[in-house]
Order: sequence, then C-alpha cells, then structure tokens
Amino acid sequence: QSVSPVRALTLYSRAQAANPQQYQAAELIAQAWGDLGLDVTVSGLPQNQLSDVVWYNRDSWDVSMWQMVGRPERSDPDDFVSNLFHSANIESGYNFVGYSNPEYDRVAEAQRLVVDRDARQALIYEAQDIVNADQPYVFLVYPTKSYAYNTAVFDDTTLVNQPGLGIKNFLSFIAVEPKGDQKDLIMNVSNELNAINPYYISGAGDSWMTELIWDRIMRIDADGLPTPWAAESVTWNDEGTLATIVIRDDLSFHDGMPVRVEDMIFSLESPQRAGVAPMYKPFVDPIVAMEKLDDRTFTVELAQPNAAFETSTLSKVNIVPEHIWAPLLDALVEGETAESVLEDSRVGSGPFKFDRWNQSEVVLSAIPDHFAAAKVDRVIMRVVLNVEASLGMLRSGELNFLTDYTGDPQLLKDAADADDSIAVVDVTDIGFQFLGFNCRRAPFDDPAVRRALSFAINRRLIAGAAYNGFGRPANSHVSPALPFWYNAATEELPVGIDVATAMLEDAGYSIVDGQLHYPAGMTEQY
Amino acid sequence: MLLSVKDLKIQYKTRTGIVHAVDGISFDVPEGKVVGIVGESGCGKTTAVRSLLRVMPPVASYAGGEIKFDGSDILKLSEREMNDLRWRDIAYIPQSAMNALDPVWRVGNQIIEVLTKRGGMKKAAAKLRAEELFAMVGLEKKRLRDYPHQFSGGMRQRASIALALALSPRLAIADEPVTALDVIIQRQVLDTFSRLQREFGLSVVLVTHDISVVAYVCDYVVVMYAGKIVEKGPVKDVLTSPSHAYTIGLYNAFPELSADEERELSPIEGGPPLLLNPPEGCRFRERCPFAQEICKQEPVEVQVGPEHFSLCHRAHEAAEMREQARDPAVWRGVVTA
Amino acid sequence: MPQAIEPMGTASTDQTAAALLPHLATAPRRSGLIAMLGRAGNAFWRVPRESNYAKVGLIIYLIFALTAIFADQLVHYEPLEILFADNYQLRRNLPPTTDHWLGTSYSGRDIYSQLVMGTRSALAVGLTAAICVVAIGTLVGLVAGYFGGWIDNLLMRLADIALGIPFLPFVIVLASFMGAAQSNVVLGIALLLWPNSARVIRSQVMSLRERAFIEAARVTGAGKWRILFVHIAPNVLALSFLYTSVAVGWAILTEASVSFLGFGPSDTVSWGYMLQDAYASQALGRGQYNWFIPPGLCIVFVVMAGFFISRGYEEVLFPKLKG
Amino acid sequence: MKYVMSRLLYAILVLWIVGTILFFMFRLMPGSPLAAFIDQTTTLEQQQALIARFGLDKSLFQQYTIFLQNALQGDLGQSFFHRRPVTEVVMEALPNTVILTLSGLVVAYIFGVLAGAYLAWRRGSTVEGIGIPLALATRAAPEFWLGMVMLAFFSFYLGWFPAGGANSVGLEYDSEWTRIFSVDYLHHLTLPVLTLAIYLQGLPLLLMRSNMIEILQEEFITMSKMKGLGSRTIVLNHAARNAMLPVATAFALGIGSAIGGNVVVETIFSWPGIGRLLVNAVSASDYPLAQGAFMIITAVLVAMNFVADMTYHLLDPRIRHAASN
Amino acid sequence: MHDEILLDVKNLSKSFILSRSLGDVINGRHPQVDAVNDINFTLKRGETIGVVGESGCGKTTLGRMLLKLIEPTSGSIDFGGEDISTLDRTDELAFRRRAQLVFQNPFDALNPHFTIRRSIYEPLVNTQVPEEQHDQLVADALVRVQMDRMLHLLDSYPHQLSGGQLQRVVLARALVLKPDFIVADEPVSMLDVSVRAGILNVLREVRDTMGLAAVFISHDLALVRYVCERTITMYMGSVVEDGPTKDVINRPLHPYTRALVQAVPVPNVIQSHEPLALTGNLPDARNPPPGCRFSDRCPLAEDICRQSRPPLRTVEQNRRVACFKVPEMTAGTA
Ligand SMILES: Nc1ncnc2c1ncn2[C@@H]1O[C@H](COP(=O)(O)OP(=O)(O)OP(=O)(O)O)[C@@H](O)[C@H]1O
Ligand SMILES: Nc1ncnc2c1ncn2[C@@H]1O[C@H](COP(=O)(O)OP(=O)(O)OP(=O)(O)O)[C@@H](O)[C@H]1O
Ligand SMILES: [Mg+2]
Ligand SMILES: [Mg+2]
Ligand code: NI
Repeated sequence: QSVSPVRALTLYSRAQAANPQQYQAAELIAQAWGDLGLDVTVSGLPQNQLSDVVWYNRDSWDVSMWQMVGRPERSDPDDFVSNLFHSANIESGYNFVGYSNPEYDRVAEAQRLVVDRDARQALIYEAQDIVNADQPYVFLVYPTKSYAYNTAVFDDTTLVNQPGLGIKNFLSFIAVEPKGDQKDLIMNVSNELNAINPYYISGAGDSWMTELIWDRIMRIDADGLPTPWAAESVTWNDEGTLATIVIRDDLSFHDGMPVRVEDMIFSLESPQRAGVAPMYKPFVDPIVAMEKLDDRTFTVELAQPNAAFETSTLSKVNIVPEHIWAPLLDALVEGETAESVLEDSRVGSGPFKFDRWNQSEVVLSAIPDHFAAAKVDRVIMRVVLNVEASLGMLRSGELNFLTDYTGDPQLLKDAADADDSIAVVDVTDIGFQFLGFNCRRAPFDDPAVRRALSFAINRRLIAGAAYNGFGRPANSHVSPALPFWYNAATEELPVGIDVATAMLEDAGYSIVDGQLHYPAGMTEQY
Repeated sequence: MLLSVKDLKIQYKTRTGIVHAVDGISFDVPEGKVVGIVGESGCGKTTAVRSLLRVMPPVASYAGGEIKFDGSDILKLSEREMNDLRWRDIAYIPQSAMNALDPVWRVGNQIIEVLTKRGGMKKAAAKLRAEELFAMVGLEKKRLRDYPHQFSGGMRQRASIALALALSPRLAIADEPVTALDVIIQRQVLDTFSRLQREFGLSVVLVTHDISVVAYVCDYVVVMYAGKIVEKGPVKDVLTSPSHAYTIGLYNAFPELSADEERELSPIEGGPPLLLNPPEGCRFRERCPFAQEICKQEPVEVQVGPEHFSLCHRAHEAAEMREQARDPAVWRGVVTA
Repeated sequence: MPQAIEPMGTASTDQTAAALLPHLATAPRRSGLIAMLGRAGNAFWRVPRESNYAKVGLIIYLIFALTAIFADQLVHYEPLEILFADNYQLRRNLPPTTDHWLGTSYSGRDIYSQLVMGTRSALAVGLTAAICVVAIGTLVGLVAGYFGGWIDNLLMRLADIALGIPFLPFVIVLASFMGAAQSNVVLGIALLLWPNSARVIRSQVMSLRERAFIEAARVTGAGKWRILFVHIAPNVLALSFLYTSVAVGWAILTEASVSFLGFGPSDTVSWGYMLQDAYASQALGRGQYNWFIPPGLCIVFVVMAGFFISRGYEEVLFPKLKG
Repeated sequence: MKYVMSRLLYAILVLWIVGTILFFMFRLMPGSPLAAFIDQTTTLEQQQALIARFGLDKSLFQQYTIFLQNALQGDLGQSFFHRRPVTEVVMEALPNTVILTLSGLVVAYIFGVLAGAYLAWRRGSTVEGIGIPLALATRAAPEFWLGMVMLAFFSFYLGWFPAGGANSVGLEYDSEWTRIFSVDYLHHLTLPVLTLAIYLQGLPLLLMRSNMIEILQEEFITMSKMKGLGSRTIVLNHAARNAMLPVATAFALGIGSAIGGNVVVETIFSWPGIGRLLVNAVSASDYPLAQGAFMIITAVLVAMNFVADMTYHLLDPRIRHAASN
Repeated sequence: MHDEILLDVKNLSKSFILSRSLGDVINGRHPQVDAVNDINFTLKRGETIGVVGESGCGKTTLGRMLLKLIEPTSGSIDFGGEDISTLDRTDELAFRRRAQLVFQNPFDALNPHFTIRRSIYEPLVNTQVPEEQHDQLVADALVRVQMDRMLHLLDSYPHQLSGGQLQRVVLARALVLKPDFIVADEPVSMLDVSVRAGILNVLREVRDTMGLAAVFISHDLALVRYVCERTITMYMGSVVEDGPTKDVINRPLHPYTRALVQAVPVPNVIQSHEPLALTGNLPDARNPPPGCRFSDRCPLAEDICRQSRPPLRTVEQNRRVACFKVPEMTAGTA
C-alpha cells in the first residue's frame, strides 16, 4: 500500500544577525531532523516578518523558533501556565501553536483559584506533566544570563540576587552601595529604547526605567514573592476575593503632589477602559470593583480568587499621578492608546525621578527622601547597540553595571578573569527558548510525532553548541529558576535518533528512501 | 651679437629610442633684428627655440653646443641666474595663446603677476604698466579684467605679446605666433611685431612655416630641415637666390597671390625622415630631385653669399637647380616608396 | 535598392585603375568586425604589457577567478556546515590549524572554506552588476550624447535623479523590500550607478559627434543608427571597459556593505556575510584576526584589482592622464 | 538666478520622486507594516483601530495624497517604534550625521588635495610608487571593515578612543552647541571621521594628482617657468588652482558616497546619526521612520550637492561665463 | 557643361541660438548668432567657387548647409533642381552620392578604428552601391588622388599615415562616389607647405577632368586663386562680393575684400608694408553693428552705411558687391 511523504519543511528563526544562538540551534535541529527523513530548511527572518508569519498568520507555518522572556511578574508561574497552552488563546492569544487539550485547560484554570501554595504546586506540576507528554513545544534551554559589575565601584555585598532575575533587579538598584566617588550606576541596554511610559511595556530595556520611576503597590521581593511596597499592608478576606490596601503616608510624586488613594484607584482602573492600555488590561481584568474607604485605605474586589493577582497585578501596575494622566486619557482620540501619548515629565513616585532621555541614554536621579532611598545618585541607562562596545565600556569603566549582555558569555568570563574589578554573576532565566510545532497542521497534530521529533533533539548539544554552555537544557514552561514550582520530573526524557525512529514507526510512520512518510491512508493536506 | 647658438644638439629620450630633434644647429640673432626660423612640421623648430630659455620637457636633454646670450653661456648658468634672466631678457610668445594663459586668472592679473613678482613693481604701478602694455598692442584697457576665454584668438595673441613685453626684454621668441590666425589678424599681429622692433629695438626670433611671413617681417631667415639648418642668411638673399634644394622646393610649393603667370605648384613628395634614426648624409636626399651619389655623404656648410650659408653639396649649382626646379615634372616621382 | 554608378574616367586613368583591381580584390576586404575585434584584442593585451598596474590587476583577477572556478575542489568543508568535536562541543573559535587553515568561526564553521566560497559570490555579484551598470550607462550615454535635445535632457535629468538618491541606503531599503537576495543588490546597483558611466560616455559621444569623421560618415550617407553603433560605439568601448572594471569594485563593496548590515541573504556565503558574522560574534574583542582580516583583504584586493586595471587602461589608452 | 531656481526645482523634484518611490516600496513590503507596532497581546479590534489610525485602511492612492500633503507640511508621520513624530526623531540625529559627513569630507579633501598635489610634484619617485597603490587600496577597502580594524586597534587594543557613541556617559550640556564643540564630542568623533576620511581621501587624491600632472604639462605652466616665476608660485597659484576645480565637482559627488558610507560607519561606531537610524528602522520595519530618514538623507545629499554646485559655478570663470543652463 | 545650374542658393540664413549666461538671463537677452545671413548665389555644373573671409564669418556653416549637414533657419537650397530640405531617405542617399565633403583636418576626418580601406569603401556601402562595382570605383578614386603607388597603406590605420597621405585618403573617399559637387573646407590649412601643393594639384585636376563643381573654403586668397574660377567674399555671414577670382584679387571692389587681398603676405622680399585699410576688431557676432556690418571698421563708411544694409548689387558683368560706395555699373560695360 502506498504511503505519502511528509512535505519539505521550513523552520523559521530570527535572522542570524539578530539572534545567532537561536539561528544556530535551528540549524542544529534541522541537521538532526534530516536524519529522521525530514527535509528542513532554516529561514532566518527579521523580527517583524517572523511575527507576521508565526503570530499573525497562524495557519500558515509548520515549525518555528521562539522564546519567552523572563520578567519579574513571571516569577509566579501563572502567566505561562494559564496563557501559553490554554485553548482560549488559540485564535489571537499566546497559544499561537494551536495546542488544545481540555485536560490542560482544566488544570490551568484550577491552579489560579487555589490560594493554598502546596495544593497549587500539585496542579502546576500536573500542568507540566501534560505538556511534557504532549510536547507542543520542544523546550530547548533556559538561557543563563550573565551580568557583570564593577567591584571597584560597588560594594558587592549590597547587591541583591533574585531568583530568575539575578542581580539586575529593582532591589539591587535601590540597595547597591557605591564605594567611592563614582556614585552613578551606569548600565547598558542593547536595544534602542522606544518609550518610557507607565502604560506601556515595550519589551525593551525601558521597562527597567519604568519600574524605577513609578512605584507599585507591591513589589517582588528577593525570595520571588510579592511584598507590600507603596502599600503598608495588603490583606485578603478568607475567600481570597477582596483585598484591603492601606497605602503609605510618606509617598509623594516627583512634582511634589502627594500620592493619594485616588491615584492608586485610577492606576488600577484606567487600564480597564477599552483601548487605553492594551498591555495592562489583562492584568487588571480580574478586578470587578474598587472602593475608597478613607484617605489611606481602599479595597479591590475580584470575581474569584486569583493566586497570581499580587504578583501580576499589584506588583505590576504602575502608580501614575491622576492629575497628570486623567486629562490625557480623556483627550485620547479613537484608536489612540495611552501607549502612544508623549508625556514628557514622566512624573512617578518611585525612588528615582526622570531626568532626561536622548538618543543614547536615559538619566534618572535618586530621590533622597524616598522611603527606600537609593544609595546611588543616579541611574544611567546607556544604549550600546554593539555588544563588543559594551564589553569595552565595562573594561574602561564607562559602564559599571553590565545589565544587558547579548554576546559570547565566555568573553565576559575572560574579561572578568583578566580584570579584578569586574565580577560576573550568572543566573538561570525564568524565560526559555523553544521550538513551536504548529499543532493545527499534520503531522504536528499528532503528539507522537511531536514527541519523536523532540526526542531526536539533543538538548545538551544545543545548550553546548548553540548557547556555548550558557543555558540549561529545558523541558518545561516553568523554569528551575522558580524551584518551588519547577517539576524536576520532566527532565527525564529519552534522547536519540534511534528512540525517535522507533517512536515514529510505532505510530505508523516510515522512512522510505531517506524520507519520512505518513502512515498508510494519511495524506498531506497542504 | 645678442644671441649666438653654436652646434646645439637636443635629444628626446622616448620609449622607442633617442630622437635627435635638434642636431647641431648654429645661428646668430643680431641686436634689434627679426630672425625667422622656417621648416616643415616636426623638424625641431620649437625644440630649438624653447631650449633658448632652458624650458624643456623632462625627457629632453642638451647633447652639446652652447647658447651665448649677450656673452654669457645660458647652458652654464645656475637655475637661479637663469630664472633671473628669463622674461627680463628673453621673453616668449607661444603658438596657441589660449593654452598659454591661465584660464582661471584675469588676463590683467597675469600681467601684473609678472610685473610684481619679477619686475619688483608695486601693485598699483603694475596696473598702470599693464594698461600701457595693452595700449601698446592695441587692446582696450578695460579688457584687462577679462578672462582668457573671453578673448578672441587675435586678441589673445596680442595679450600674450603684451605679456611678453612686460619687462621690456631684449629678445622675444615667438613660436608660430600667427599660424592659428587668419590673414587680417595675422597681418595686424605681424605689424605689431615690426612696430615694436622699430620702436624699442627689440630682437625677435620668429618661428613659422610660412615663408611669406618671413618675407614680410624678417631680416634674417634660418631654414631648418630634420633637425638641421639647411640654409640661413639675410631674407632677401635667401628668397631671391635660395641655395638649398629644400628651400627651392618650398618656394615652388608656395602659391602666389599676385603673380600674373599661371604657375603650377610643385609639391615636395614624401615626408621628412624620422629623427629617431636620421639617414646618413644629406637628410633631404630622399625627397630631392637633384640628389646625387655625393649626397650620401655628410654635407658641410657652404658660404654662398655674404652671411648666406647653405648645407647642400650642390650649393654652387644653385642657380641651375633653381632654373630646373621651375618645371613641376622635375619634382614628380622622386619618392617611390 | 542599389543604384549603380557608371565608372567614368579618362582612358589613361582607367588603365591605371584596371591595373589596381587585382590588388584590391586579393587584399582582405571589409572584414570590419573581425578587424575591430582583433584590434580590441590587441589593445586588451597591449595594456597589461605596457602598464604594471594593469598587469598586477589582471593577475589578481586571474587568481580570484581561478579560485572561484575551482572553489569546490579547494574547500575542505561545506562553508555553512556546523562542525562538531566530541562531547557535544562545537569546533568553535579554533585558531588556524592544518585542518582549518584559517581557524573556525564562533558557530563552528570553517573560515577558509567560507573565504574560498565567498570568492564566487563576490565575482558573480561584481561582474553581473558591473555589466548591467555599464551596459545601461553605455546605452544611455550613446543615445543621450548622440541624439541630444529632449532625449538627452530627459535621460540626463533621470541620471541627476538617480545621483540624487543616496546609494547605499537605497540598496539597503531595496534589499529589505525585495527580500534579501544578491540579485536585488545587483538590481539596486544597476538602478543607481549607471549615471556615472552614462555621463562620461555621453560627453565622450558629444565630443565624438562633433568630430570630423562622424560628419564624414553623415556626408557619405550613413544612417544615424549606423553612425551611432558602427562609428561612435567602438570609440567609447574602451571607456566602457574602464568603467566596468571600476564598477566591479563598487558592486563588490556594496554587496559586502549590505551583507554586513545584515540585509544580505543568510544562505549565501559572501565576504560581507563573513565580516558581519565576525562582527556580530565579537571576533574583534576576541582578537580573531584570522577571521575578520582575510575577508576584508580579499575585498580590498579584488576591488583594487579593478581600480588597477582601469588605471592601467587609462594610462595606456587615454594617455593624457598618463602618470 | 534662474539657474538657482531651476536647481531648487530639481531638488524638490528629486525629493518628490524619492518620496514616492519609498512610499510605494514600503507599502508593498512583506510583513505587516504594523508588526513592529502591534504588541503580540493586542486584540484584533485594537489592531483594526490602529490600522485605521495610521490610515492604512484607505486606498493606496488616498494614503499617497495624505502622505504628500503631510510631507509638504514637514510632517513625515509617526514612528511606529519610537511613538514620536518622525521629524522629531530624525532631527535629533541630523546634526550628528551632518557633522560626521562634513568633517569626514573636509578632512579627506584637505588631505587628498595636498597629498595629490605632492604626489604629482614628486612624480616618478618612490613616494609615488607607494602612494598611488595605497590610495587605491584605501578606496578599495570597505568602510565597515576599515572601521572594524580601527575599532579593534585604537579602541579595544590601545584604548585611545571610545568604542562608540557621541558623548561620554552622563555628561550634560547647556545646549546642542556646547555639546557639539565639547572635547568629549570630538574625542568620540575622531575614529568615525578618520574612518570616513580614509575611505574618502582616495578620490580627491588621485584626481588632484592626475589633474596636477595634466596641468603641469599645460603650456601656461611652461610659460610660467619661462617667466622665471618660482616653482612655489607656479604650483600654488597656477597649477593647484586649476587642478582643484574638478576636485570641487568631485566633492559634490563625494557627498553621495560619504552619506552612503555614513550608514555603515555610524553602525560600527554606534554613532547616533540618521544612517544608523535608517538601518534600525528598516530592520524593525518602522517604515514611517525609515521613509523619513531616507528622505532627510536625500535632502541633505541634494542640498549639499546644490551648494557644491553653486561653489563650483562661482569658482570656474569659464563655467561662470559660459552656458550654464 | 558650364551652363546648367547645379546649385541654387536662395535667401539662405542660419542663426544659432546660444545658451544664455547668467548675465543674459538677468538682462533678459536671448543671444543668437546669425552665422549666415541671407545668402544668394548659384553654382553651375563644373564650376569652382572660392569662399573667403575672416574666421567666424560663416564659411563653414554655409558649406555644411550646402551638404545638408545642418538645417538652414530660412531660405532654400536647390540641388539639381530639387530642394534638398525636402528629400526623403532614398532621395537623400542619392543626394549624398552626388555631393561630398573634404575636411580641413585630415587627422580627424577618418575614423581611427577603421582601416584606410574600410574608410574608402564606407561611402559605397552606405549609399548602397552594388557590391560588384566597389573595387572598380575605389580603384578609380585611388588613381585620381595619385595613391595608386601607395596601396600598402590601405590596411593601415589613420594614425600611421602622414597628414598629406591622410588628406589624399579623405579626397579619395569623397571622390569614390563620383560626385558632381564637393565642398572643400580649408582642405590644406593643416598641411605643411611642401605637401599642400600636391593636394591643390589633385583638386585642380579633378576639377578639370571630372567636371566637378566645387565650393572651396579658405581664408587664403592665394589658394583660392590657384583653384577657383570664381570667388565669394563673406563678412559676418553675408556675401559682400562675388566675382571672377582674377578680377576680385586684382581689382577688389568692396573695401573689405581690398583689405583681405592686401593682408595676404607674399613670399617676396619686395612688398608693400603700407598699413591695412582696416581698423578695429571683428565686432561681437551676437550684436553686429546696424546698417552695413562692415561699417565700424570701414575706412570709407558714411552715415548711410551705418543706417541701412547695402544690398548685393550686380555692378559689372559677373560681379556683385554689397557696398554703397561702389558706383553703379554703367550700362555700356555689360
Ligand atoms: N616631448 C617629446 N618627446 C619626444 N619627442 C618629441 C617631444 N617633443 C617633440 N618631439 C619630437 O621632436 C621633433 C621636433 O619637434 P618640434 O616640436 O621641435 O618640431 P617643430 O618644428 O616645432 O614642429 P611643428 O611645426 O609641428 O611645431 C619631432 O620629431 C617630435 O616628434
Ligand atoms: N554649432 C554652433 N553653435 C553656435 N554657434 C556656432 C555654431 N557653429 C558656428 N557658430 C558660430 O557661427 C559663426 C560662423 O562660424 P563658422 O564656423 O561658419 O565660421 P568660419 O567662417 O568657418 O570660421 P573659420 O575660418 O574659423 O573656420 C561663428 O560666430 C561661430 O561662433
Ligand atoms: Mg612647433
Ligand atoms: Mg570654418
Ligand atoms: Ni549660470
């Protein structure tokens, strides 16, 4: 009986220039799959073209490299667990691979409602197991991020190392103490900045600036758990649906106006309006009502308990001055969002105030009478597009905090070895690199095929060869950077072309003349 | 004698060999006289006269002889002394005045430059002098402010005469100053020469290939052929009784305006020899209808009249040759190549 | 419709003429094109003999051309193949060894093989672009220069506009718009670079047009196309050639720049791609001179060879500039 | 007068044509024009709203007329990436680019003219034997490679110059002028200018040399010698002055390649100029910005051409008086 | 043979529009040069006519119009009874066979990329003469220009030949079509005196044996005298005198012709050095003087000369002159 061959595949990736590691991994994968009888071409695309293909034309592609990045609010597993694989997100949400499993949906929904940590841990483990079995992604690595700083400038005992984030975190910026005359913290960013706006998350380095300028009600603490910040206390009712928030009385905006309860409510309420802040809307959507109790107290009511609310909402939403933003939001025209509003004063209540921003740098200066006043005078974020230059500037002392290093980590290590005043700190990322199968399309709609293809890939090879050893082999959407939530059992994966071939044959596939063929009766529908 | 050239030899080194452009020429320029040098294209006229100023392309070199100007040997002067002598004593009027004037400078400023840099004049005085010079050659002084390209050919030629006269030199060398001009302007320019010679006692060496020009303005004539002087002497002697076959030939090849009889012109067939390896003996031999066996030997200069010399083996038979040469048939078919 | 002409002469001249006839008939006749090609060939070989510049330039070209032709035999590895050592490690950043003559890149590829293969794409881009540029330039120059008037005006305004467009940025935009392929780089070069040669050829044609021998062709009844292509074109051929050898250089430089900026195709190894790879992989900081110096030098040599040749030809064929 | 007018008209024409070409080119580019703008979490309705906001739902022709109208008022649209008016973003980068280009050109042409004149004077010497191939080699070297080598050597190895940027970290200036004339700025400017200049000097050098050689053979130079003028006077007042005229034209042409060269030089040295802006905008598909940057580069090119043209016109009396239109 | 009119030139004019300088633009001038201005003359079959005049007076322009190399601004040229401005392509070819040009500068008149042979055959190819005739015609032409002993030159290139040889080739090329009419524009001015005579002799011989009509352009009256029966003097685009060569030279009527004759130097020691009867320079061709264009240089000029243009009048048999000061022909002399 005749069998039909699997079509030639295009494996999309970022262009080599933009992301050499990812491209290299893609090539390694293509080489490996070649042994399984697949004809795979790697196509490196610029970011926009890649997202156009993969994100906006979800039916049209087969396999693509992709990544999820770590952000502070992702130190709660909810973001990844609920969003990445829930079938509700297939059309336009995060589930761009089109993975659909009712069992998974159930687990993902359930974990949100469970406030008890151990019970929730079991659900999160279960979610990881399901994904591990179905392999909608081929998880590749949790990248190791390297940060470096100048030990001659900073007292290294004062740096805060936060799980999943390393020493580049809000707490560090507040706590780090300069040793000598250099009282500026100069860090780098490897991309052009596109906005500094409390209603916008650009994904670029500017969110670090936002975090310093605008306070939040809570912040993620060194242990990865949220703790009150601009609030004196956040207390929940027993059902976990009503939070009572008491704000600090020593807070004021950089323009001198006090931070009021109204500002807090405004900050949480305004993103809920349609079309104001699309990026923040999902965070505030769970809120059904807010009420001011007195000048320092207000309540936030949720429809149902939300385990991630403190992390992804109260620690996330910027407290903006109502007196500045309310008129601006009222003036928005149809189709315009707060994201594109140019608000030059950038007044917040955080420990740093906005000084200036030109093409090459952003300068913030410390507010000495902030309740958590920083020890440094200024934080300067310098745009250095060229990795090499950023390393050079670290060596020359022009930079004293290398916060965005996209180059070869080995070189950074070498630099630190050669120079006593440079110290490097590594951290495993909350985010991860992966390959997505388009589960809508044969043969990737078949979990067996996905599994086989996944097992054909040697993750250690990828970590070693593509990521130069600076990455940890991955097999879960919850990073080991979150030890409490991480399901170590997912690590046990068989590896090898033989295993993969055997699995494919079990599922009815065959390799004829070095080409992979469908089981009898199945044909290519594309 | 103002200028006296003795046995001057000049060579060009080229890729293919050494060109003996000027091969042992001697002539004198008396004070206040006009000496014409005539000859076919490429016979070395320009080379000869430029060497008098010691301005030659790098490939050229002196291979012997001397140039005495007012008693001192030009070839022995240091570059400094030479620069001092240039233009102050010997000035030059080029063939193509267009290329001889700097296109980006006003003509007046080019004259003033010489007057101030070489004549030591103040700018204001130089300006007056330039106007004077322009008047001398018949140009309006307002044209001093023009650029060379705004001048017509004749005006340019006159401007370069004015430039040459700037430092009142004793000798002016003019290399084909009128060849590019048409008759009327040619006549005007020649008249300017004559006038200056009369009025200022200027000596002139005038290169041309037109014997009628020589006849019109010169006192003496030097006929060159293939790097050598074949005949020289006072104009009236040379023209009335040419004593070298080449001169005779040139004369016969020249159409006359007023002659009443219809004389047929006789071309000298062929062309001048290459100066790379000039032939032994008389260089005109191959084109000469009167050539004999003896002509294969090197000719020596023969005096045929007072101050009149010829480099022809048969100079003594000149009268006979002149008679025979009237018949165009004599000239036909000499060159068979 | 041929029209006969009656021979009419005096008896005596007829006789002499008749005696000439056999000589005319036996001599090679109007082998115009062949003679001209022969002459062109002569000039072609004369130049390197007379000019050291042209000699050096041609030798460099020859070496690169041979390299390009025999690239497959010369390489040791597939230029894009990722090479592995044991224990899951790449053979990355190796210094030059007997196995990898120029070492390996950060992504574990053999640099020497890339360099050799890069010759191919460099020459391919260089030659095709140069030929396009000069073909357009020559044609436009010929037509504009010869016909003058509004045609000239139109073409020259077009040339002005093309010259008013910033070149490299345009090629970049074009490459990103039409897709990263070398053919698009060639297209960009062809679209913007022709005015240089067109202008020079046009002015040459305009001065040729005034030359007496062109007038002679007209009085003897030659049509305008014949004049343009038979009488004028051969006289500007040398100039076109000159521009071709310069344009090869420009094209290679441009392709390299475009690739370097990351707008080149990622599946074709070119020197610009190698340099981009080296730059992005921090070869500078690592001091991997074996990686970023050779491709640069190759570019310098090829482009320089073009300049050398054009200089040699200029010296010999247009001796006004002879230095 | 009329000449100036016609040149201005031509400049506007070039800008219009370039604008038109770009407009259509970017609209036909693969990938959603908004891909860079729309975050991956935005809903379809939000996307629609955005598309409407940028007028991308109108017909191409309508979009084009709107584009032209806005362009005439100096409005080049909103940058997708920067979320600011393109004009604003571009104008911030413009001074840096103009300064880089002009300094590069000026250094290159001063050096090239002097060296060219010198080589012509020392014709046939060993200096020349080395000088010409060297000049050709520098013209043949890709700027980005030159920049890489300079960076590796002067910055990474010797540490003499900063590795990129236009100003040191954290310095603040009273005004743009004090910034531009600060030592710090100069320090940052040196390497990029040097790179640009090394690349650009070959053309004037060779041109000057061959012009000089040609001019030195001219009759009027020989005449100057005959006039007994010193060789310095001859070379400076006559030969060099004449030989420089075509160099002035080349200057105009050089602007084009200098601006092209800027793109790579700015990228290598992280110089915050329009070239780098353009490259980034093109790779990020920020097409209003790319379009605007390209237009401004073109405008700079056309403007500089115009100035060079006028200068040349005034410099050469032959042109000044002869037909020019 | 001398009676049939071959060429009839009527009211022929040519103005060149010059490009405007900055000054012109400011002053709103549209400069133009009237290179040829209302010329009338006829040429009979076999007649040779000399055109003399100062540089820039329009001789070359006239010659080029006669050969339909440039279009006149106004006026007409009838060649063999047909207006040459209206010829179609076939007729034009026929015209090209009958009318040829000899150039001033032989060094430039031959395509440097063509062999001499090819250059001589070229007219035959261009005008579509049947191929079997080519050799015969070429042989005839070579004999005519006395190149029959120089056949070895046929396969050389122009740069290998001397000026005299080149000019013979140019002549041969012009004669190979056996034209009725040639224009020779200063054919010997670039040549050395020694070889000049050869070319002039060939021209004279061809004139006599082939019955060729010719317009011989020169500014040297001595040459014109040697070759032409009739002479036309031009001044600033207009004909100022027209008559048999001998008469014109011996007894010039127009003051300009007189100056021209006087200015020609002769290879004779005894010659007058009397000053030219002519002052000033050629006026700017863009704004010629009103009235008689010669009036500002003319020693005889009176008011009328400065006010109106003198017409070209027939003053004697076969002689025309454009000057108010020349007395009217008396009826009896006719
Ligand atoms: N720079 C040079 N290099 C080599 N040979 C030269 C050079 N200049 C002149 N000659 C040769 O020297 C010879 C004499 O040249 P010269 O210019 O003196 O002749 P001429 O009598 O002035 O000729 P013409 O009448 O054409 O001006 C010629 O054969 C010429 O080819
Ligand atoms: N193509 C042209 N464009 C503009 N003006 C021209 C053109 N051709 C000739 N002229 C002008 O027309 C006038 C007559 O020129 P033409 O060449 O006919 O004179 P010519 O008598 O042949 O002069 P010459 O004796 O110098 O050859 C001159 O003033 C000349 O400048
Ligand atoms: Mg000479
Ligand atoms: Mg003429
Ligand atoms: Ni003008």
